[in-house]
Amino acid sequence: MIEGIPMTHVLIVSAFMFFAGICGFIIRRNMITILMSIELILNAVNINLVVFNKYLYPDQLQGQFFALFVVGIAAAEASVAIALIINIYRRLNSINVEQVNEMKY
Amino acid sequence: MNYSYTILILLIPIAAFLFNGLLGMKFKPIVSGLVGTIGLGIVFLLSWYTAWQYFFVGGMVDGEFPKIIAMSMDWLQFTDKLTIRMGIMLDPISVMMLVVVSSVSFMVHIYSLGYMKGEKGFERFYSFLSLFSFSMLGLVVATNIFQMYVFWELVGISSFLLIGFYYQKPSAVAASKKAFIVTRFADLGFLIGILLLSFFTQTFDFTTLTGADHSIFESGAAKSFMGMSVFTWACLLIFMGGAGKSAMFPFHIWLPDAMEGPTPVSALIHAATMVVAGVFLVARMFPVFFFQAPDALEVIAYVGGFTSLFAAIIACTQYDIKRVLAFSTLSQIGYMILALGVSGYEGHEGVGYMASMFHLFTHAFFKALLFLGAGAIIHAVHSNVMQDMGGLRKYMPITHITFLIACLTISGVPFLSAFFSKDEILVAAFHHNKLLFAVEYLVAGITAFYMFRLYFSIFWGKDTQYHHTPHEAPKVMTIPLMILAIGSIFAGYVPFAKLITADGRPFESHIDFAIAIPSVLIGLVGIGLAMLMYRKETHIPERISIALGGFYKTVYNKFYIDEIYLFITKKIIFNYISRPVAWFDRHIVDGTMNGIGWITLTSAKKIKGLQSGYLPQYGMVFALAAVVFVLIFAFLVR
Amino acid sequence: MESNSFFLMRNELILVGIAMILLVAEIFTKPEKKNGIITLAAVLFGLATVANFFPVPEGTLFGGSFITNPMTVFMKSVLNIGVFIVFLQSVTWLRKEENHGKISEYFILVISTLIGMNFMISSGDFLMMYIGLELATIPIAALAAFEKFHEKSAEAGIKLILTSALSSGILLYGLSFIYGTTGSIYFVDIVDKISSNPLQTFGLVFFVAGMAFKISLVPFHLWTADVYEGAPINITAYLSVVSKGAAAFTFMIILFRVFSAVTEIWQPLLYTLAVATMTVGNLFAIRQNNMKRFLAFSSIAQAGFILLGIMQGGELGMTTVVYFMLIYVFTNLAAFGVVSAISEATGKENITDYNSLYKTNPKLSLIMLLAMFSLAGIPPVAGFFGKFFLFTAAGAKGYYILVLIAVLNATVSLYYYLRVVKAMLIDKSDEPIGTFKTPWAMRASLLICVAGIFVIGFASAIYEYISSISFGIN
Amino acid sequence: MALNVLMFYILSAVIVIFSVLTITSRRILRAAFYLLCVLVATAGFYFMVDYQFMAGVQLVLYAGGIVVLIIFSILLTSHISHKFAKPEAMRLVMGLIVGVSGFALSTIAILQFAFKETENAAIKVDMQAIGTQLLGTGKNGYALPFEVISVLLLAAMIGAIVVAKKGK
Amino acid sequence: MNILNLFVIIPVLTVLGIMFVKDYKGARMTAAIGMSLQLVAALVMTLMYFAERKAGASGEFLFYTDITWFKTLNIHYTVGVDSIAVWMICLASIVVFAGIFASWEVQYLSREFYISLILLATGVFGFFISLDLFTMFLFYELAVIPMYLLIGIWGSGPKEYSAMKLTLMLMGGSALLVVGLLGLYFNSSAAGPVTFNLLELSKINFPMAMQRFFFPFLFVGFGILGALFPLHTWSPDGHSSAPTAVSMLHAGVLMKLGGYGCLRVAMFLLPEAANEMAWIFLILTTISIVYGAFGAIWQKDLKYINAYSSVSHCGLVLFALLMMNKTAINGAVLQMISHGLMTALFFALIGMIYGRTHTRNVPEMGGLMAVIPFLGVSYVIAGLASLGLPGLSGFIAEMTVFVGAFAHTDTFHRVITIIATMSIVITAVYILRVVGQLLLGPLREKEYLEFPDARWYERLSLVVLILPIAIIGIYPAFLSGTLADAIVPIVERLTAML
Repeated sequence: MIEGIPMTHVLIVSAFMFFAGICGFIIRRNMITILMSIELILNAVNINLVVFNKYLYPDQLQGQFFALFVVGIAAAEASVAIALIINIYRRLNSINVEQVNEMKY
Repeated sequence: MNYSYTILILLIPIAAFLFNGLLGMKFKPIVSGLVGTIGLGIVFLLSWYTAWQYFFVGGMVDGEFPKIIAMSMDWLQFTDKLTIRMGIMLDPISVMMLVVVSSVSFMVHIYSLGYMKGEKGFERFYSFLSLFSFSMLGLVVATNIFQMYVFWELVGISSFLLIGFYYQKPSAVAASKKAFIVTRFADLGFLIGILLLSFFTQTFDFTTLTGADHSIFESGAAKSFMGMSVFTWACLLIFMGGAGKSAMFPFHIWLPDAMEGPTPVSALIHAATMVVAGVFLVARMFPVFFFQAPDALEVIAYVGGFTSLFAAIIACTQYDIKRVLAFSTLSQIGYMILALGVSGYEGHEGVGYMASMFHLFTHAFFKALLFLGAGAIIHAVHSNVMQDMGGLRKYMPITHITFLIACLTISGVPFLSAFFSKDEILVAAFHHNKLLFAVEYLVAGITAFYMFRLYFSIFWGKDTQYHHTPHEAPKVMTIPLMILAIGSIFAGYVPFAKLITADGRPFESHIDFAIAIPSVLIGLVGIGLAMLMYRKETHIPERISIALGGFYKTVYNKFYIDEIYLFITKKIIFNYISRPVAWFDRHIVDGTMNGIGWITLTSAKKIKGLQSGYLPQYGMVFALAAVVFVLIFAFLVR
Repeated sequence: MESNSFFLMRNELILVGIAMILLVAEIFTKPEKKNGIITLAAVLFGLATVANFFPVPEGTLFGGSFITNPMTVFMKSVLNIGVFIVFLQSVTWLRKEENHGKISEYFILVISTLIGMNFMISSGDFLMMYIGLELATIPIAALAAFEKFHEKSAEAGIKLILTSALSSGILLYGLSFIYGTTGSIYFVDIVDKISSNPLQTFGLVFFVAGMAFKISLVPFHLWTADVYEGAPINITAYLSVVSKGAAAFTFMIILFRVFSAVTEIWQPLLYTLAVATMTVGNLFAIRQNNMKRFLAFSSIAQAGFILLGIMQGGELGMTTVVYFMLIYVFTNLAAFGVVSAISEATGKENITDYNSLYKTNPKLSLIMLLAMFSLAGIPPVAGFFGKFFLFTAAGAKGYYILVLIAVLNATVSLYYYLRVVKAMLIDKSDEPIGTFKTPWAMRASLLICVAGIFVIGFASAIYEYISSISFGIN
Repeated sequence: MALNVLMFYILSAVIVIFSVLTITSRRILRAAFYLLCVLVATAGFYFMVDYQFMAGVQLVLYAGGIVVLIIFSILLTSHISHKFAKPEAMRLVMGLIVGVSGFALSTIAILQFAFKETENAAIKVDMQAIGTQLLGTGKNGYALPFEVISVLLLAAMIGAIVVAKKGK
Repeated sequence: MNILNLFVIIPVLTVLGIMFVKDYKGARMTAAIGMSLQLVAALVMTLMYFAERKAGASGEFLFYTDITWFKTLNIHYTVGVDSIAVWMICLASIVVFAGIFASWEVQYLSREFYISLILLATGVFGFFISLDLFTMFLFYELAVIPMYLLIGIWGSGPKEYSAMKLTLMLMGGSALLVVGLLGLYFNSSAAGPVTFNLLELSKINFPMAMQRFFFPFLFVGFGILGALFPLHTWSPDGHSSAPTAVSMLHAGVLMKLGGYGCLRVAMFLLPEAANEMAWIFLILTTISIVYGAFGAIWQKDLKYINAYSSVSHCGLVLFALLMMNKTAINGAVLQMISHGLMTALFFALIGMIYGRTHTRNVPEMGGLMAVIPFLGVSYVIAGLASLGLPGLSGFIAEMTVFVGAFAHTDTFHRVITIIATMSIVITAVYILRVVGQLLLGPLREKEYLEFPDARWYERLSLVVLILPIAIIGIYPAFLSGTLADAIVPIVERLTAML
């Protein structure tokens, strides 16, 4: 089903998604939205991996497996991150990053 | 001839110095005095014996007096050719100087036994005296110019120590410092001169430098710097050293101040021996001057002439007797220097050289006598200002007579020693340069005037009331006075032209009456004037000084040369060089170093915003950096 | 696949075993006897550390995913030593009331991150490397927030997890391009397909950025100070020594193995990073007052020096880097040990609190002094050798200007290391830290560190051994 | 235009629009919903390239797991009605600069690179192949990562528990 | 066993010994015994050295020992001495010995004090015996660092600032050195494996471009320690804040490391660049000489005066080295020894005077000669040595330098020589000024009358320093004539291209 779809277009879409995630990380202040930005980033990576695998190296499934493991790790990461966010929320009653900078300079 | 015993002449004083310096405090003061005096006595005898042996036993070889290296040892090797050797060279002038130095020094040693009695630091005084004698003797017997420089410096430091003998007196400290620094500055010239000379000739040795073989000068003869040949430069610079030690204008300023030292020291160092070192230096190097740097010789003559006049004029206005004598010394050394400057080399042409040495010889006696006499007076009245004295002839007959003899001698009264030597100088000047001749004529008169001004003010004049009746000095002090008086009367009869000449060959000399008579007359005029003004208390001096007004004041203040020096040292060197340097160092150089530290710390402060503790900002920096690095390394730097 | 080939994974398997034993022990230990777990963990881990010194054959497992050679084994030993020292140093801390319920978790988390690092070091493909990296990071975030009732600790945890997620995203994005352009995730397949085209350079740069995050190279270092300050001291020590060492080693080995064809790109890149890291690290370190934060920046600056060795790209570079890390483990842990001992005893963590420490606790001060001198690279302690050899490595490549910058930075670093010395020995204090007795475990750890600081420099055999097992690009 | 191409562009549009919305939405629950849309669209992609297993994982783990986790935590920590303040202008600008320039650079890099189609035959992607490879121990076998990630998940679990556990 | 190893072993044993004593008395006794042994060892080594030379030993370095250390890097522990090193070791032993006695009364943290001091000494000795540049550098840094503690803990005045400045500047210097040493190391491969060995390096003719690049690093790097203008500013502050023994050791010995290194490493190994760039550094050193002297005039603090004086005198060392002929280098070595002794003497005296008056501000003192004659006379002797009085070592050194420097054939060298000679007058000015204000004149305070004159340990310390000054001054040949075996190869290499 990939006939006619240039690979570069897919890559560009994923690049967009990736940098949207980066941009989100920078402009958002809520930790959970920052976490969501990270999910965007990882998702973009997965698209890349899968697309490369399908278009260029279909003889092996390296990209796909890589993406699978990334998903798994993303889940672990998210769970720990959310635990930490909740922990922060308990301490500060806020999950705004601006409140979380007792340590600086 | 075996002269190896001459080493004792140097070893005895240094041994006395070490003994007195290290162990002197452990004994009674008199022990130090005796050690020093006896040591010098032996040196005195040895010197005379050497002189007798050299001149009359050894005698001339091939018609001239040889330069004998009595001993020599390598001391410090610079290069294969340039080595400082420490040794003893005997030639007419060094033997003559040995005699002068050891005699005067011996007299002073004896005299000081009385003069310094009871002073704190007696043993220190004698150890310094011994050190000085050692240095001065080492200087005169130097075999090479660097040895001479070595001892030259040692003489300087001995002088420093002795001038500052009363080290708790600020003026003495200041004077010693001044003396040392001024001469040190002049010595810088000497050193550079040595460097120049030795580099081009590749030797330090006097025998080579002043020998007949002039080929050593060839390498540098063609070279010139700022219009003068290197040897002219070298000679002028070497003379600068001599001028410093001999207190020639403009380095004369330290000598009057040096009178802060004990009077015997003034007699020894600042009248008879050390201050003539400059004359001796020029005489020693005379062939080099004469053949390689005649221009320098000309300069020397004028410097000598000017100084003699200049100092004589100042001497007329001073009231401190030692200062008057100091200026007189300056004036007389000016004579000697001038004589060297106008001298020729061969035969009778070299009369100036001979006369200079002759005058040096006689001057040592009468000037030492004058100073020691002044010492006796000061010892008696506890003051050295003329106004505090008067009518002393009644109280101090021996001092009076000997002092009078010395005054007569210096004034050039016929048949006393200075008459002969001064006459020869005038002859030499007459044949060479009429202007200088005229100046010296004038100076002869002024000399007579101020010497008798001094004499009359002290021994005649008003009858001063003294707190303690002055009394004659003890024997230990008067005996040296009498010996020196005899010396100053008869020293003129030594046949100098037969013994000490520029080329080492004797020549005939005779008194030129056409020159001698007028000089005697002008001396008498001076004496007469002085008698008129100072024999009884009159108002003439005061009126004259008022009449002369500003000029008198200028002269009285020694032409403000001291002030100029003070201006240069305090203002220029301290305030305009040293202080800015110190400031520059603290603020600019060190400031730069501190500035680097400051910049580091400040930039550390400035960039703290990078670490804002704000998570999105961290991500921003992270991503931005990654993107920028991609831009640079993936696209820009290919 | 033969069964004894698991022997190649000896260390990892032992560590997993220990983790499991501790998990079981946790279940079967009564709450009041939890302290026994500390001893158990320390003993087991000590044995594992010793065990890893026995020689191991070279080889690969899982079709090239897992590579083992003497160098990786040695590096694992270095990490083991570091972790062992950290364990000893954390005994007092763990015995505190508030941590009572988390003892085994602490050990399990630390050991599991160590497992991650081990796989990272031994990885033969990017997937293993990535998983190892994450395994070495995610539990640390939990560890950083271990004292969760301290706000700083919680803050440290969240900052670490979010920034590390971002960094791994960026790393992965880079890796996806590497995979896309070469068609493989296996190092051996990639190496001859790398050239300096923009896309692969893009991938390389993002990969470097991701790794630089772990090694905390400027400008990817910003999390470091906050996390180090907020985390419990022992975790900070662990982060700054073990975690950083493992990441740096992995970084080096991948650059050597995979990107050997494009040294002309990553060498200038590292050059830039090294200069920035040393300079900025130093500038920040100068004005810190909190010891942990201070050591954080100091360790950032030290990371800059490590790059000098990595850039060399040959056997010499690898030798010097590993040698430096070995020294660094002992040195930095000595410093952290002292900070930890003082913090546990008095709760004070500021440099100014250390005033007049020498009067009251001379031994601790001396250890701190040695550690500071070693960090600054002053002879005769080992740090001098470590630094000098790193400079040698850079010099071998002709980077003399870089060496100059580095040494000048070392001079600047001396300034702040001496500040600590000054506080302890020179500055007077109204309320100095009182004399206290250091617990035995801490003493043992400090003794090990001091021995290491003195011996490693002079014992050239250690250097020679590292040199004999290291390899370069060619 | 072929259907699949059309579908691709629709999915692309969804991804682009919703990822922008995710990061700009000022209501957090909406943002989570937009994220879910992106993830589902991505799953659509995976279906398109015939990687059903991958797509399934994407839907189950990502859309189903992580997003749900996120939504739970949102509910725990935020008021639904809460509306965020607008981002600071400065930060917005910086974010845009980084995002846009990064996107531009990556696009240029991608377009510049001459990708070579492979000549090798495609492997058949079915569950059996995936299973074999996941447990394979040779090259292109993923047993080791599989085991290691289990350690990771265990550690993450313990870590999360340690952190989130209430009380002393 | 090689006698040179003693120079590392004795200090290390002494340090260990001090660690095990209880109080300050034990510490200082241990230190004194150790350093006395060191002095004996130095004298024995000197005698052995010249006995071997006389017996016809012809190696460039005697007591040569070579032990491989880091094999893969070809780093060795190589020791050996030539006559320069022999005399420098003697100098160091004397100064350290005197320093221990000059700081006899240190009671605050005295064990630590002596340990630091002896560590410093270890660095110095190690530096002089090393022939491997790596170990040389190791010892060099080892010598610098204890300075920080010594000044910071036992110093006076703005001690933290001074200590920090000194340490950082000297370490900045060693930063340059690292680059230079690595440059030598990696460019030595032409003749075989890369090496730090001085002897091996000296056989290589490095390409000109390389020499040009690395010479400034090495020369300036060592030059900072040798107080090269304008990088000398650590010296006044450092010296003024340092405790007595440290000032002595630092000015007396440590600054010599700079000159020694410039000669032995920078110039000897990179002769062409040295020739080419000499003029730049000659100008700087000439400035140092005159500038230091002028700077000293204005100072009021005794230690500052002496520190600036050191800048001037050490400038003369570098100046002479750069003249690159036998005489001048001979003079430089003499000047190092002479300055080492006399400046140590100065600092010892300043410390002792300060111990009595509790001020170092010259205008606040006066007339001390009357109450503490031993110290006063010693100070005068030091002053006279400093201003170059014949009969004391300073004269010998300065004259050799000037004669050597003047032997250059071009005007530039001559002119700067003449400028440099002017320093001897300026030196006289400030020395006499201080002597006049400090020692002479009327007694300034009544309480001065209670001052004790030098105690036995102070006398010992001073005499140990004065004796060699006088001996060198009176009979220089025993020292000046023995340096040829070391200087000739250096000069030959330096002038080979001309």
